[in-house]
Amino acid sequence: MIDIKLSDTPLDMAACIGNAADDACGGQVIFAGTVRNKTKGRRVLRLEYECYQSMALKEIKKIAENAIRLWDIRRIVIHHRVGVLGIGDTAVVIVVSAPHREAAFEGCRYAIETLKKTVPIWKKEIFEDGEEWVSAHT
Amino acid sequence: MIDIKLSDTPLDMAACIGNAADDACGGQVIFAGTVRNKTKGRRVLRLEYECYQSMALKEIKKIAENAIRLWDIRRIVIHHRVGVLGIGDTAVVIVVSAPHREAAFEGCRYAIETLKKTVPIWKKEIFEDGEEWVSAHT
Amino acid sequence: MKIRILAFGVVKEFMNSSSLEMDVQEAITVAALKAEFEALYPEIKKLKTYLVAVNDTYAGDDETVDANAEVAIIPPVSGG
Amino acid sequence: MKIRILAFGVVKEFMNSSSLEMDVQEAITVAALKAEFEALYPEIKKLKTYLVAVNDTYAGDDETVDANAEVAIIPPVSGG
Repeated sequence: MIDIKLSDTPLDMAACIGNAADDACGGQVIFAGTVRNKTKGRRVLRLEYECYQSMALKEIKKIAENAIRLWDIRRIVIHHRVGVLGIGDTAVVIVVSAPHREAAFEGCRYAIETLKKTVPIWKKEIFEDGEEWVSAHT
Repeated sequence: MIDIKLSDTPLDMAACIGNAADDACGGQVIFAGTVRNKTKGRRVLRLEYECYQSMALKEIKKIAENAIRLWDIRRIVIHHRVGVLGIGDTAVVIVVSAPHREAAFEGCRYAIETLKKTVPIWKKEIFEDGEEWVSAHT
Repeated sequence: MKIRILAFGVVKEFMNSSSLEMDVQEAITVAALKAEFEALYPEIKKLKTYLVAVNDTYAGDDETVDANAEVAIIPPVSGG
Repeated sequence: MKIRILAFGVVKEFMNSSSLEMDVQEAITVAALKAEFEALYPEIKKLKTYLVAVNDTYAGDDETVDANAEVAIIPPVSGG
Protein backbone atom coordinates (compact mmCIF):
# COMPACT_ATOMS: atom_id res chain seq x y z
CA MET A 1 0.00 0.00 0.00
CA ILE A 2 1.41 3.32 -1.08
CA ASP A 3 0.08 6.67 0.15
CA ILE A 4 1.76 9.79 -1.22
CA LYS A 5 0.79 13.43 -0.99
CA LEU A 6 2.01 16.96 -1.54
CA SER A 7 0.22 19.30 0.80
CA ASP A 8 0.08 23.05 1.24
CA THR A 9 -1.48 22.64 4.69
CA PRO A 10 0.17 21.15 7.82
CA LEU A 11 0.95 17.45 7.64
CA ASP A 12 -1.15 15.17 9.82
CA MET A 13 1.36 12.87 11.47
CA ALA A 14 -1.34 10.80 13.22
CA ALA A 15 -3.09 10.18 9.90
CA CYS A 16 0.21 9.18 8.26
CA ILE A 17 0.87 6.69 11.04
CA GLY A 18 -2.69 5.39 10.95
CA ASN A 19 -2.56 4.92 7.18
CA ALA A 20 0.49 2.71 7.59
CA ALA A 21 -1.01 0.46 10.27
CA ASP A 22 -0.97 -3.21 9.29
CA ASP A 23 -1.67 -6.24 11.48
CA ALA A 24 0.98 -8.22 9.63
CA CYS A 25 3.66 -5.68 10.60
CA GLY A 26 5.76 -5.72 13.74
CA GLY A 27 7.75 -2.56 13.11
CA GLN A 28 7.04 0.93 11.92
CA VAL A 29 9.79 3.44 11.29
CA ILE A 30 8.85 7.07 10.85
CA PHE A 31 11.00 9.93 9.67
CA ALA A 32 9.81 13.47 10.26
CA GLY A 33 11.83 16.31 8.79
CA THR A 34 11.27 19.53 10.70
CA VAL A 35 12.36 23.13 10.21
CA ARG A 36 15.45 23.87 12.28
CA ASN A 37 15.97 27.28 13.85
CA LYS A 38 19.55 27.55 12.59
CA THR A 39 21.64 26.63 9.54
CA LYS A 40 25.41 26.82 9.97
CA GLY A 41 24.93 29.18 12.88
CA ARG A 42 22.63 31.58 11.02
CA ARG A 43 19.20 32.09 12.52
CA VAL A 44 16.41 30.88 10.21
CA LEU A 45 13.12 32.79 10.17
CA ARG A 46 11.15 30.51 7.86
CA LEU A 47 11.43 28.21 4.87
CA GLU A 48 9.61 28.44 1.58
CA TYR A 49 9.07 25.20 -0.31
CA GLU A 50 8.00 24.89 -3.89
CA CYS A 51 7.68 21.88 -6.16
CA TYR A 52 7.16 20.73 -9.70
CA GLN A 53 4.01 18.97 -8.68
CA SER A 54 3.35 16.38 -11.38
CA MET A 55 6.98 15.30 -11.51
CA ALA A 56 7.43 15.39 -7.73
CA LEU A 57 4.49 13.02 -7.27
CA LYS A 58 5.90 10.75 -9.97
CA GLU A 59 9.34 10.67 -8.36
CA ILE A 60 7.91 10.09 -4.88
CA LYS A 61 5.84 7.23 -6.25
CA LYS A 62 8.99 5.70 -7.76
CA ILE A 63 10.70 5.86 -4.37
CA ALA A 64 7.77 4.14 -2.66
CA GLU A 65 7.60 1.44 -5.31
CA ASN A 66 11.34 0.84 -5.17
CA ALA A 67 11.30 0.62 -1.37
CA ILE A 68 8.59 -2.04 -1.55
CA ARG A 69 10.50 -3.87 -4.27
CA LEU A 70 13.84 -3.74 -2.42
CA TRP A 71 12.73 -4.64 1.11
CA ASP A 72 9.99 -6.68 2.74
CA ILE A 73 7.77 -3.66 3.34
CA ARG A 74 3.97 -3.72 3.31
CA ARG A 75 3.04 -0.05 3.61
CA ILE A 76 4.74 3.23 2.91
CA VAL A 77 3.39 6.73 3.42
CA ILE A 78 5.26 9.77 2.09
CA HIS A 79 3.69 13.19 2.66
CA HIS A 80 5.59 16.36 1.81
CA ARG A 81 4.61 19.90 2.67
CA VAL A 82 4.95 22.88 0.32
CA GLY A 83 4.50 26.60 0.93
CA VAL A 84 5.75 28.69 3.82
CA LEU A 85 6.92 26.80 6.94
CA GLY A 86 7.90 28.18 10.32
CA ILE A 87 10.43 26.86 12.82
CA GLY A 88 9.38 23.44 14.15
CA ASP A 89 6.94 22.80 11.29
CA THR A 90 7.08 19.40 9.66
CA ALA A 91 8.24 19.42 6.03
CA VAL A 92 8.09 15.70 5.35
CA VAL A 93 6.72 12.57 7.01
CA ILE A 94 7.71 9.09 5.86
CA VAL A 95 6.19 6.04 7.52
CA VAL A 96 7.30 2.53 6.62
CA SER A 97 5.61 -0.56 8.04
CA ALA A 98 7.19 -3.98 7.71
CA PRO A 99 6.87 -7.39 9.29
CA HIS A 100 10.38 -6.93 10.71
CA ARG A 101 12.08 -3.77 11.89
CA GLU A 102 15.26 -4.06 9.80
CA ALA A 103 13.31 -3.62 6.55
CA ALA A 104 11.37 -0.71 8.05
CA PHE A 105 14.59 1.09 9.03
CA GLU A 106 16.30 0.42 5.69
CA GLY A 107 13.26 1.36 3.64
CA CYS A 108 12.60 4.57 5.57
CA ARG A 109 16.20 5.71 5.33
CA TYR A 110 16.33 4.87 1.62
CA ALA A 111 13.14 6.86 1.06
CA ILE A 112 14.35 10.08 2.70
CA GLU A 113 17.87 9.86 1.20
CA THR A 114 16.46 9.31 -2.29
CA LEU A 115 13.78 11.97 -1.89
CA LYS A 116 16.45 14.52 -1.07
CA LYS A 117 18.34 13.59 -4.25
CA THR A 118 15.65 13.07 -6.87
CA VAL A 119 12.34 14.73 -6.03
CA PRO A 120 11.88 18.17 -7.63
CA ILE A 121 11.13 20.13 -4.49
CA TRP A 122 13.11 23.22 -3.57
CA LYS A 123 13.40 25.18 -0.37
CA LYS A 124 14.53 28.70 0.22
CA GLU A 125 15.86 29.57 3.64
CA ILE A 126 14.90 33.01 4.87
CA PHE A 127 17.43 34.36 7.34
CA GLU A 128 17.38 37.58 9.30
CA ASP A 129 19.87 39.03 6.87
CA GLY A 130 19.09 37.41 3.52
CA GLU A 131 17.76 34.35 1.80
CA GLU A 132 19.15 31.36 -0.06
CA TRP A 133 17.90 28.49 -2.24
CA VAL A 134 19.29 25.48 -0.40
CA SER A 135 21.89 23.47 -2.35
CA ALA A 136 21.58 25.64 -5.47
CA HIS A 137 25.11 27.01 -5.43
CA THR A 138 28.36 25.43 -4.30
CA MET B 1 16.42 15.51 27.26
CA ILE B 2 15.52 11.95 28.21
CA ASP B 3 11.94 10.76 28.73
CA ILE B 4 11.48 7.10 29.66
CA LYS B 5 8.43 5.23 30.86
CA LEU B 6 7.02 1.76 31.47
CA SER B 7 3.28 1.85 31.09
CA ASP B 8 0.47 -0.63 31.68
CA THR B 9 -1.90 1.51 29.63
CA PRO B 10 -1.75 2.21 25.85
CA LEU B 11 1.22 4.27 24.71
CA ASP B 12 0.47 7.79 23.55
CA MET B 13 2.44 8.15 20.32
CA ALA B 14 1.45 11.81 19.86
CA ALA B 15 2.73 12.64 23.34
CA CYS B 16 5.99 10.78 22.68
CA ILE B 17 6.50 12.74 19.47
CA GLY B 18 5.55 16.02 21.14
CA ASN B 19 7.96 15.39 24.03
CA ALA B 20 10.79 15.03 21.53
CA ALA B 21 10.06 18.25 19.63
CA ASP B 22 13.05 20.59 19.55
CA ASP B 23 13.53 23.71 17.43
CA ALA B 24 17.22 22.94 17.03
CA CYS B 25 16.41 19.58 15.42
CA GLY B 26 15.82 18.97 11.73
CA GLY B 27 15.12 15.26 11.93
CA GLN B 28 13.06 12.98 14.09
CA VAL B 29 13.16 9.20 13.73
CA ILE B 30 10.50 7.16 15.44
CA PHE B 31 10.35 3.42 15.92
CA ALA B 32 7.06 1.82 16.89
CA GLY B 33 7.01 -1.88 17.67
CA THR B 34 3.55 -3.34 17.18
CA VAL B 35 2.00 -6.74 17.84
CA ARG B 36 1.99 -8.83 14.66
CA ASN B 37 -0.85 -11.23 13.90
CA LYS B 38 1.51 -14.09 13.07
CA THR B 39 4.84 -15.54 14.20
CA LYS B 40 6.45 -18.07 11.87
CA GLY B 41 3.08 -18.75 10.31
CA ARG B 42 1.28 -19.36 13.63
CA ARG B 43 -1.64 -17.10 14.38
CA VAL B 44 -1.05 -14.93 17.47
CA LEU B 45 -4.02 -14.11 19.72
CA ARG B 46 -2.28 -11.72 22.10
CA LEU B 47 0.99 -10.97 23.85
CA GLU B 48 1.67 -10.70 27.57
CA TYR B 49 4.56 -8.48 28.59
CA GLU B 50 6.15 -8.39 32.00
CA CYS B 51 9.18 -6.57 33.28
CA TYR B 52 11.59 -6.25 36.18
CA GLN B 53 10.56 -2.67 36.64
CA SER B 54 13.40 -1.03 38.58
CA MET B 55 16.07 -2.69 36.48
CA ALA B 56 14.22 -2.17 33.19
CA LEU B 57 14.01 1.58 33.85
CA LYS B 58 17.69 1.62 34.75
CA GLU B 59 18.68 -0.23 31.57
CA ILE B 60 16.45 1.94 29.38
CA LYS B 61 18.01 5.02 30.94
CA LYS B 62 21.47 3.66 30.11
CA ILE B 63 20.44 3.22 26.48
CA ALA B 64 19.12 6.77 26.27
CA GLU B 65 22.26 8.19 27.88
CA ASN B 66 24.53 6.17 25.60
CA ALA B 67 22.62 7.25 22.50
CA ILE B 68 23.07 10.88 23.49
CA ARG B 69 26.74 10.27 24.21
CA LEU B 70 27.39 8.41 20.95
CA TRP B 71 25.51 10.61 18.48
CA ASP B 72 24.58 14.25 18.16
CA ILE B 73 21.09 13.73 19.57
CA ARG B 74 19.17 16.29 21.61
CA ARG B 75 16.08 14.38 22.75
CA ILE B 76 15.17 10.74 23.17
CA VAL B 77 11.88 9.28 24.31
CA ILE B 78 11.55 5.57 25.10
CA HIS B 79 8.15 4.32 26.29
CA HIS B 80 7.48 0.59 26.69
CA ARG B 81 4.16 -1.07 27.36
CA VAL B 82 3.61 -3.95 29.76
CA GLY B 83 0.59 -6.15 30.39
CA VAL B 84 -1.72 -7.79 27.87
CA LEU B 85 -1.51 -6.50 24.27
CA GLY B 86 -3.75 -7.34 21.33
CA ILE B 87 -2.89 -7.48 17.62
CA GLY B 88 -1.88 -4.05 16.32
CA ASP B 89 -1.19 -2.65 19.79
CA THR B 90 2.03 -0.71 20.24
CA ALA B 91 4.58 -2.34 22.55
CA VAL B 92 7.32 0.24 22.33
CA VAL B 93 7.81 3.76 20.98
CA ILE B 94 11.24 5.30 20.57
CA VAL B 95 11.60 8.87 19.32
CA VAL B 96 14.98 10.40 18.63
CA SER B 97 15.39 14.06 17.65
CA ALA B 98 18.65 15.35 16.28
CA PRO B 99 19.92 18.37 14.37
CA HIS B 100 20.66 16.03 11.41
CA ARG B 101 18.82 12.93 10.29
CA GLU B 102 21.78 10.54 10.21
CA ALA B 103 22.21 10.77 13.99
CA ALA B 104 18.48 10.34 14.51
CA PHE B 105 18.43 7.14 12.42
CA GLU B 106 21.55 5.72 14.03
CA GLY B 107 20.45 6.59 17.56
CA CYS B 108 16.95 5.19 17.11
CA ARG B 109 18.18 1.95 15.64
CA TYR B 110 20.79 1.59 18.36
CA ALA B 111 18.12 2.15 21.01
CA ILE B 112 15.74 -0.54 19.79
CA GLU B 113 18.51 -3.07 19.06
CA THR B 114 20.01 -2.56 22.50
CA LEU B 115 16.64 -2.56 24.25
CA LYS B 116 15.92 -5.97 22.75
CA LYS B 117 19.21 -7.31 24.10
CA THR B 118 19.57 -5.78 27.53
CA VAL B 119 16.29 -4.56 29.03
CA PRO B 120 14.62 -7.06 31.38
CA ILE B 121 11.24 -7.21 29.69
CA TRP B 122 9.72 -10.51 28.63
CA LYS B 123 6.86 -11.34 26.33
CA LYS B 124 4.79 -14.46 26.05
CA GLU B 125 3.05 -15.16 22.77
CA ILE B 126 -0.37 -16.68 23.11
CA PHE B 127 -1.29 -18.76 20.04
CA GLU B 128 -4.53 -20.54 19.24
CA ASP B 129 -2.85 -23.79 20.21
CA GLY B 130 -0.38 -22.92 22.94
CA GLU B 131 1.87 -20.26 24.36
CA GLU B 132 5.57 -19.49 24.42
CA TRP B 133 8.00 -17.14 26.17
CA VAL B 134 9.74 -15.48 23.24
CA SER B 135 13.48 -16.25 22.95
CA ALA B 136 13.55 -18.31 26.15
CA HIS B 137 14.47 -21.61 24.54
CA THR B 138 16.58 -22.34 21.50
CA MET C 1 9.29 25.00 -33.34
CA LYS C 2 8.24 26.67 -30.11
CA ILE C 3 8.63 24.85 -26.79
CA ARG C 4 7.53 25.86 -23.35
CA ILE C 5 10.05 25.61 -20.54
CA LEU C 6 9.06 25.52 -16.88
CA ALA C 7 11.24 27.13 -14.25
CA PHE C 8 11.42 26.48 -10.51
CA GLY C 9 13.26 27.73 -7.47
CA VAL C 10 16.37 29.73 -8.13
CA VAL C 11 15.85 29.47 -11.91
CA LYS C 12 12.37 30.94 -11.70
CA GLU C 13 13.87 33.73 -9.64
CA PHE C 14 16.59 34.79 -12.05
CA MET C 15 14.27 34.31 -15.04
CA ASN C 16 11.69 36.42 -13.22
CA SER C 17 9.09 34.05 -14.61
CA SER C 18 7.82 30.54 -14.01
CA SER C 19 7.92 29.67 -17.70
CA LEU C 20 9.43 30.68 -21.01
CA GLU C 21 8.63 30.03 -24.64
CA MET C 22 11.70 29.32 -26.72
CA ASP C 23 11.96 29.07 -30.49
CA VAL C 24 14.25 26.15 -31.32
CA GLN C 25 15.01 23.81 -34.22
CA GLU C 26 12.85 20.69 -34.70
CA ALA C 27 13.79 17.66 -32.59
CA ILE C 28 16.40 19.59 -30.63
CA THR C 29 18.53 17.53 -28.25
CA VAL C 30 18.55 18.24 -24.53
CA ALA C 31 22.24 19.20 -24.82
CA ALA C 32 21.50 21.79 -27.53
CA LEU C 33 18.54 23.10 -25.56
CA LYS C 34 20.76 23.54 -22.51
CA ALA C 35 23.29 25.47 -24.59
CA GLU C 36 20.58 27.82 -25.87
CA PHE C 37 19.16 28.26 -22.38
CA GLU C 38 22.62 29.01 -20.98
CA ALA C 39 23.14 31.62 -23.67
CA LEU C 40 19.87 33.30 -22.72
CA TYR C 41 20.42 32.97 -18.95
CA PRO C 42 24.12 32.77 -18.09
CA GLU C 43 23.14 32.77 -14.39
CA ILE C 44 22.32 29.06 -14.75
CA LYS C 45 26.05 28.31 -15.05
CA LYS C 46 26.58 29.56 -11.50
CA LEU C 47 24.48 26.69 -10.15
CA LYS C 48 26.19 23.66 -8.65
CA THR C 49 24.49 21.63 -11.37
CA TYR C 50 21.13 21.41 -13.09
CA LEU C 51 19.08 18.86 -15.00
CA VAL C 52 16.39 18.93 -17.63
CA ALA C 53 13.13 17.03 -17.35
CA VAL C 54 11.04 16.17 -20.38
CA ASN C 55 7.46 15.13 -19.71
CA ASP C 56 7.98 14.79 -15.95
CA THR C 57 11.08 12.61 -16.32
CA TYR C 58 14.78 13.40 -16.06
CA ALA C 59 16.21 13.47 -19.59
CA GLY C 60 19.73 12.65 -20.78
CA ASP C 61 21.72 15.03 -23.02
CA ASP C 62 21.14 12.90 -26.14
CA GLU C 63 17.36 12.79 -25.90
CA THR C 64 15.38 14.84 -28.35
CA VAL C 65 12.55 17.18 -27.45
CA ASP C 66 9.47 17.53 -29.58
CA ALA C 67 7.09 20.44 -29.78
CA ASN C 68 4.45 19.03 -27.45
CA ALA C 69 6.85 18.09 -24.69
CA GLU C 70 6.70 19.68 -21.26
CA VAL C 71 10.27 20.72 -20.54
CA ALA C 72 11.51 21.81 -17.12
CA ILE C 73 14.81 23.16 -15.88
CA ILE C 74 15.60 21.40 -12.59
CA PRO C 75 18.11 23.19 -10.35
CA PRO C 76 19.59 21.17 -7.44
CA VAL C 77 16.64 19.81 -5.46
CA SER C 78 16.38 20.40 -1.72
CA GLY C 79 13.23 18.71 -0.46
CA GLY C 80 12.87 16.98 2.89
CA MET D 1 22.59 -16.21 55.10
CA LYS D 2 19.19 -15.95 53.46
CA ILE D 3 18.82 -14.16 50.17
CA ARG D 4 15.73 -13.32 48.21
CA ILE D 5 15.69 -14.16 44.54
CA LEU D 6 13.26 -12.57 42.09
CA ALA D 7 11.91 -14.56 39.17
CA PHE D 8 10.42 -13.35 35.89
CA GLY D 9 8.90 -14.75 32.73
CA VAL D 10 9.55 -18.39 32.07
CA VAL D 11 11.51 -18.72 35.33
CA LYS D 12 8.60 -17.42 37.37
CA GLU D 13 6.42 -19.92 35.57
CA PHE D 14 8.44 -23.03 36.31
CA MET D 15 9.15 -21.86 39.87
CA ASN D 16 5.45 -21.23 40.28
CA SER D 17 6.41 -18.14 42.23
CA SER D 18 7.74 -14.68 41.61
CA SER D 19 10.36 -14.99 44.34
CA LEU D 20 12.25 -17.47 46.42
CA GLU D 21 14.21 -17.33 49.62
CA MET D 22 17.43 -19.34 49.48
CA ASP D 23 19.74 -20.21 52.33
CA VAL D 24 23.32 -19.82 51.07
CA GLN D 25 26.83 -19.35 52.45
CA GLU D 26 28.04 -15.82 53.26
CA ALA D 27 29.42 -13.78 50.35
CA ILE D 28 28.44 -16.44 47.85
CA THR D 29 29.62 -15.83 44.28
CA VAL D 30 27.16 -15.47 41.45
CA ALA D 31 28.60 -18.66 39.92
CA ALA D 32 27.96 -20.64 43.10
CA LEU D 33 24.49 -19.16 43.40
CA LYS D 34 23.69 -20.22 39.84
CA ALA D 35 24.86 -23.77 40.62
CA GLU D 36 22.59 -23.94 43.65
CA PHE D 37 19.69 -22.52 41.73
CA GLU D 38 20.23 -25.01 38.90
CA ALA D 39 20.23 -27.85 41.42
CA LEU D 40 16.89 -26.65 42.80
CA TYR D 41 15.36 -25.90 39.38
CA PRO D 42 16.96 -28.00 36.64
CA GLU D 43 14.46 -26.49 34.17
CA ILE D 44 16.68 -23.39 34.04
CA LYS D 45 19.27 -25.39 32.10
CA LYS D 46 16.82 -25.79 29.23
CA LEU D 47 16.89 -22.05 28.60
CA LYS D 48 18.97 -20.68 25.75
CA THR D 49 20.90 -18.74 28.39
CA TYR D 50 20.24 -16.77 31.56
CA LEU D 51 21.88 -14.06 33.59
CA VAL D 52 21.87 -12.92 37.18
CA ALA D 53 21.27 -9.36 38.28
CA VAL D 54 22.39 -8.07 41.66
CA ASN D 55 20.83 -4.81 42.81
CA ASP D 56 19.30 -4.03 39.39
CA THR D 57 22.57 -4.62 37.54
CA TYR D 58 23.84 -7.55 35.50
CA ALA D 59 26.42 -9.38 37.61
CA GLY D 60 29.44 -11.39 36.48
CA ASP D 61 30.12 -14.92 37.76
CA ASP D 62 32.91 -13.75 40.08
CA GLU D 63 30.90 -11.12 41.89
CA THR D 64 29.80 -11.84 45.44
CA VAL D 65 26.32 -11.44 46.80
CA ASP D 66 25.61 -10.12 50.27
CA ALA D 67 22.54 -10.67 52.38
CA ASN D 68 20.83 -7.39 51.59
CA ALA D 69 21.24 -7.67 47.84
CA GLU D 70 18.27 -7.92 45.53
CA VAL D 71 19.05 -10.84 43.28
CA ALA D 72 17.13 -11.64 40.11
CA ILE D 73 17.29 -14.49 37.62
CA ILE D 74 17.10 -12.99 34.12
CA PRO D 75 15.99 -15.41 31.39
CA PRO D 76 16.54 -14.26 27.76
CA VAL D 77 14.85 -10.89 27.43
CA SER D 78 12.30 -10.25 24.68
CA GLY D 79 11.10 -6.67 24.98
CA GLY D 80 10.27 -4.44 22.06
